[in-house]
Amino acid sequence: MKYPTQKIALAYFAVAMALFAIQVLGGLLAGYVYVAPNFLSDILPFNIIRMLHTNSLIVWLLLGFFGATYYLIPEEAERDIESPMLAYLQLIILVIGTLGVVVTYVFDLFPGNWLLGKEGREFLEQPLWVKLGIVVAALIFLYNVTMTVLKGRKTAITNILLIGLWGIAIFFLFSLYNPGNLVLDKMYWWYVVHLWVEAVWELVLASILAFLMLKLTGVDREVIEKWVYSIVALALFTGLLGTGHHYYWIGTPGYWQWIGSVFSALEVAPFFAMVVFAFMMVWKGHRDHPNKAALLWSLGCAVLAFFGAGVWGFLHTLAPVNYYTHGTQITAAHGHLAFFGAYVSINLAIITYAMPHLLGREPYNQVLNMASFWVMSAGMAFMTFTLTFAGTIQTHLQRVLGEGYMDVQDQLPVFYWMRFGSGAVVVIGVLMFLYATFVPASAKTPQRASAAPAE
Amino acid sequence: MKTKSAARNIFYGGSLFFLVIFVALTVDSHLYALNVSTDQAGLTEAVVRGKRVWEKNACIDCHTILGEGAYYAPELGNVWIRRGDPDDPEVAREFIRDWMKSQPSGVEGRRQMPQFNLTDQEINDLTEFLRWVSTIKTQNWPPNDAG
Amino acid sequence: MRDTERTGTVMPETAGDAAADEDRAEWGPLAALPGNPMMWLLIWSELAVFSLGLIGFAIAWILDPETFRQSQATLNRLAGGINTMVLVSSGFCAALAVEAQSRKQGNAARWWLAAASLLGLVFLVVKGMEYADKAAQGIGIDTNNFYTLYYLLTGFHALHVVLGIVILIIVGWRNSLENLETGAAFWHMVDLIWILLFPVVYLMR
Amino acid sequence: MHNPPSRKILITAWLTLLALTAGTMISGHVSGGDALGPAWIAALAAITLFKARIVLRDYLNLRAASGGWGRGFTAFLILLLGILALLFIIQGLRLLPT
Repeated sequence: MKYPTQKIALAYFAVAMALFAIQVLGGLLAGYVYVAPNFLSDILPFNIIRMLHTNSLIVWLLLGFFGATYYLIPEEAERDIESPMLAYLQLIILVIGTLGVVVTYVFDLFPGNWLLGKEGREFLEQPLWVKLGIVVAALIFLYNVTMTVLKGRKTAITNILLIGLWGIAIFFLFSLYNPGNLVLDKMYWWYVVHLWVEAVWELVLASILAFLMLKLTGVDREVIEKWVYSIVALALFTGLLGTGHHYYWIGTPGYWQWIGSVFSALEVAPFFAMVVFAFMMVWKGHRDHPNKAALLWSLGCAVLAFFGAGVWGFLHTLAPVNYYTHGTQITAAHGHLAFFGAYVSINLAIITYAMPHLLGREPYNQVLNMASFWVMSAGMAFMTFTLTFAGTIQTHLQRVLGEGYMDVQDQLPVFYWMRFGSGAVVVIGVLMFLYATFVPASAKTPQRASAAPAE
Repeated sequence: MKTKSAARNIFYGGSLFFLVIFVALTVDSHLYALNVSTDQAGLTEAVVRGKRVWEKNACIDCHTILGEGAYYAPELGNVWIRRGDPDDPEVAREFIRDWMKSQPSGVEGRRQMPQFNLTDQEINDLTEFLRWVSTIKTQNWPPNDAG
Repeated sequence: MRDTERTGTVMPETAGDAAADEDRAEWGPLAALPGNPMMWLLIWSELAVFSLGLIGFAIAWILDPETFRQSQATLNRLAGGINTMVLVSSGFCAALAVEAQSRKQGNAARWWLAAASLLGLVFLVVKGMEYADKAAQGIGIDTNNFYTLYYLLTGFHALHVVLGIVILIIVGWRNSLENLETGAAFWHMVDLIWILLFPVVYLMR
Repeated sequence: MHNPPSRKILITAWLTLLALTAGTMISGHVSGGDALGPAWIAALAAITLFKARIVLRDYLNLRAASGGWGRGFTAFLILLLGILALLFIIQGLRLLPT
């Protein structure tokens, strides 16, 4: 760690990891309710569990992005963060907001209140006051990092990262628009959801991956910057109009079926480029970095994102296919592997990389960390397969043969049991990761000198 | 101009090009939603209040509506059609009212819907919302009444 | 090599060409293509989009041949042919602009770029007349599948012509040879896409 | 790079493109409404391939590009135009149940 303010990342990563634990436990609980529907149904209904599962995911991924930003911006800009105080204030606002959401939903407080009450749109469930808090936190954050970058060295990595972060904030503003017309509601809802995960988040992902490749492989910055520009260009050239694949059946014009099919079929390209990029850099790299686990997570991120976001996305993105699979467990399968592969993995990669530096230690518990990668990935891959099978059967019985929804669901428990099992494996992997990252192995003395060449 | 800054400018320009097209098409789709695909005249205050009931009870975190939402409970975009009678609109209205009042079923091994304790007014509004949603022109999705 | 031939009249941007040449090497195989490698990424994206669109068009035709045949007959095939000639002539002008720039004739290059842009405008006018004609008959993008694809493919292409004109203006202003090659590469690709589009959308049946 | 084709090559390319466009219009029966038949569809695809190659080779100067870019593009164009022509010929011959 070269700059004292990089330490801010530690607080962000810690909160993010706590929420990660809550998120997967919530997921496990939801998976259990799938097979034992009466469990907790009076106290904590499925919709609340599901909301906690998805929202804690979104929040911790964002906290991870923020932490990663605070970690890598000083090194890239060669300058300390403008205001550490503001950075911690931002974190406090976000934590209060998160607690606010949890408390409001679990105890069903302020029903119907315009400011304090539940807003109940998928993924944007936060009460209005929390949304406004997020906007304030985003403004603080953008001010803080933009000023740091403007006064410091400008690199392609900081440039793309900043565009991504500004995009996140700008598109979040659409969450404040909730018209009474459901079609319009849905159209602009995707401005947040799609343009986040299939556009601007990809910029954040690409720049963090580029930073990791720079540090871990020692390949020239010039080469990495060209790759990363190519990747983000492909991501936006395809991803912006790729939004069309959400505009097939929600009351929008028919031409979206063509636009969405064509552009989202090509959305696999940036993920493919990312795989080639990561492996090329490692292959060309001449550096033997001690943090093998961070490298594993980085490569794993590229590969799993390619399969989860790319391949599983393509499976059901063509309009004639999506006509039958839309809103089935196929979507759930894709969602799980895509989020895990792309955004969970990149966060775990940067955390694995940064933690030893933040704590002033050598990378420790490498083997356990790497084992956690394989356990988590295997669990998630198996979950994806089971949900894909469940979704295929559901599509056939319900969408083709026209059997009733619940009649079909009653035929799928075997898959939901397997999904629950794979979910348990994921949770074990997460616990292994948390232990490996936060609990020191034998108390090795910090040897900054040996880690230094890696900078 | 170095190729790197040129590369950056092409990235900006190309992305802007696609963004402009996307926004323009959104405007067209916005007008389409207002003029073609939804019953703008029928979008009464009751429908909007019903949408609010739908939201404040986080219905979408179990159900789907027009295929979006959680996948734990049935699609409701077409529930008015699935549970209704084309000749007698009251059938669907009755069904939804009775359904809301009889939850949770408590049947062991069956997915449970919570009792939301909606007022008669709220149930009415919610029903109006679901009726209105069923009139949206969705390019003939879902493929059948099962949703 | 060109550096030794440089005269004092060229734009300062060309001074960067030598540095740019070294810079290019890091692009790997992409460096072998004319213009900026990033432009080729855009070009491939476009080519992929239009290729998928055209294959989709052919498949949709097979699924509903009668509608497509009847609808295609309402297109102005002659206008499409004339527009092809306009575009290949425009591409010729753009190529001449690059050729002139490579001989340090910056002014001639600008004139050729202006000619290329002007022909691009002619293309847009003809296209606009076709659209106006369809609109007058009450035909729109929603009329049927054929027209949805017709408007999407030709409309998206026409937007590329608009973007291409903007790019030609920009590279005419910042007229290093590298920039000119980059802009011309985009313009030629717009040309190429129309060459593929015209026979498939207007003629094959 | 930076060795654009001579003016003479470009003029030849332009005139060839104009002539081939005329060929496209004739093969595509610009003034007629009937189905074309396999031969004319194949002719259209072939002429289009030639036109595209001229644009790539002379306008875009791929003849000067190393690394097989020219051949790669040609292969792509043959594939694309082949698929398109095949689909139209299959449809025209009514080889598919409709």
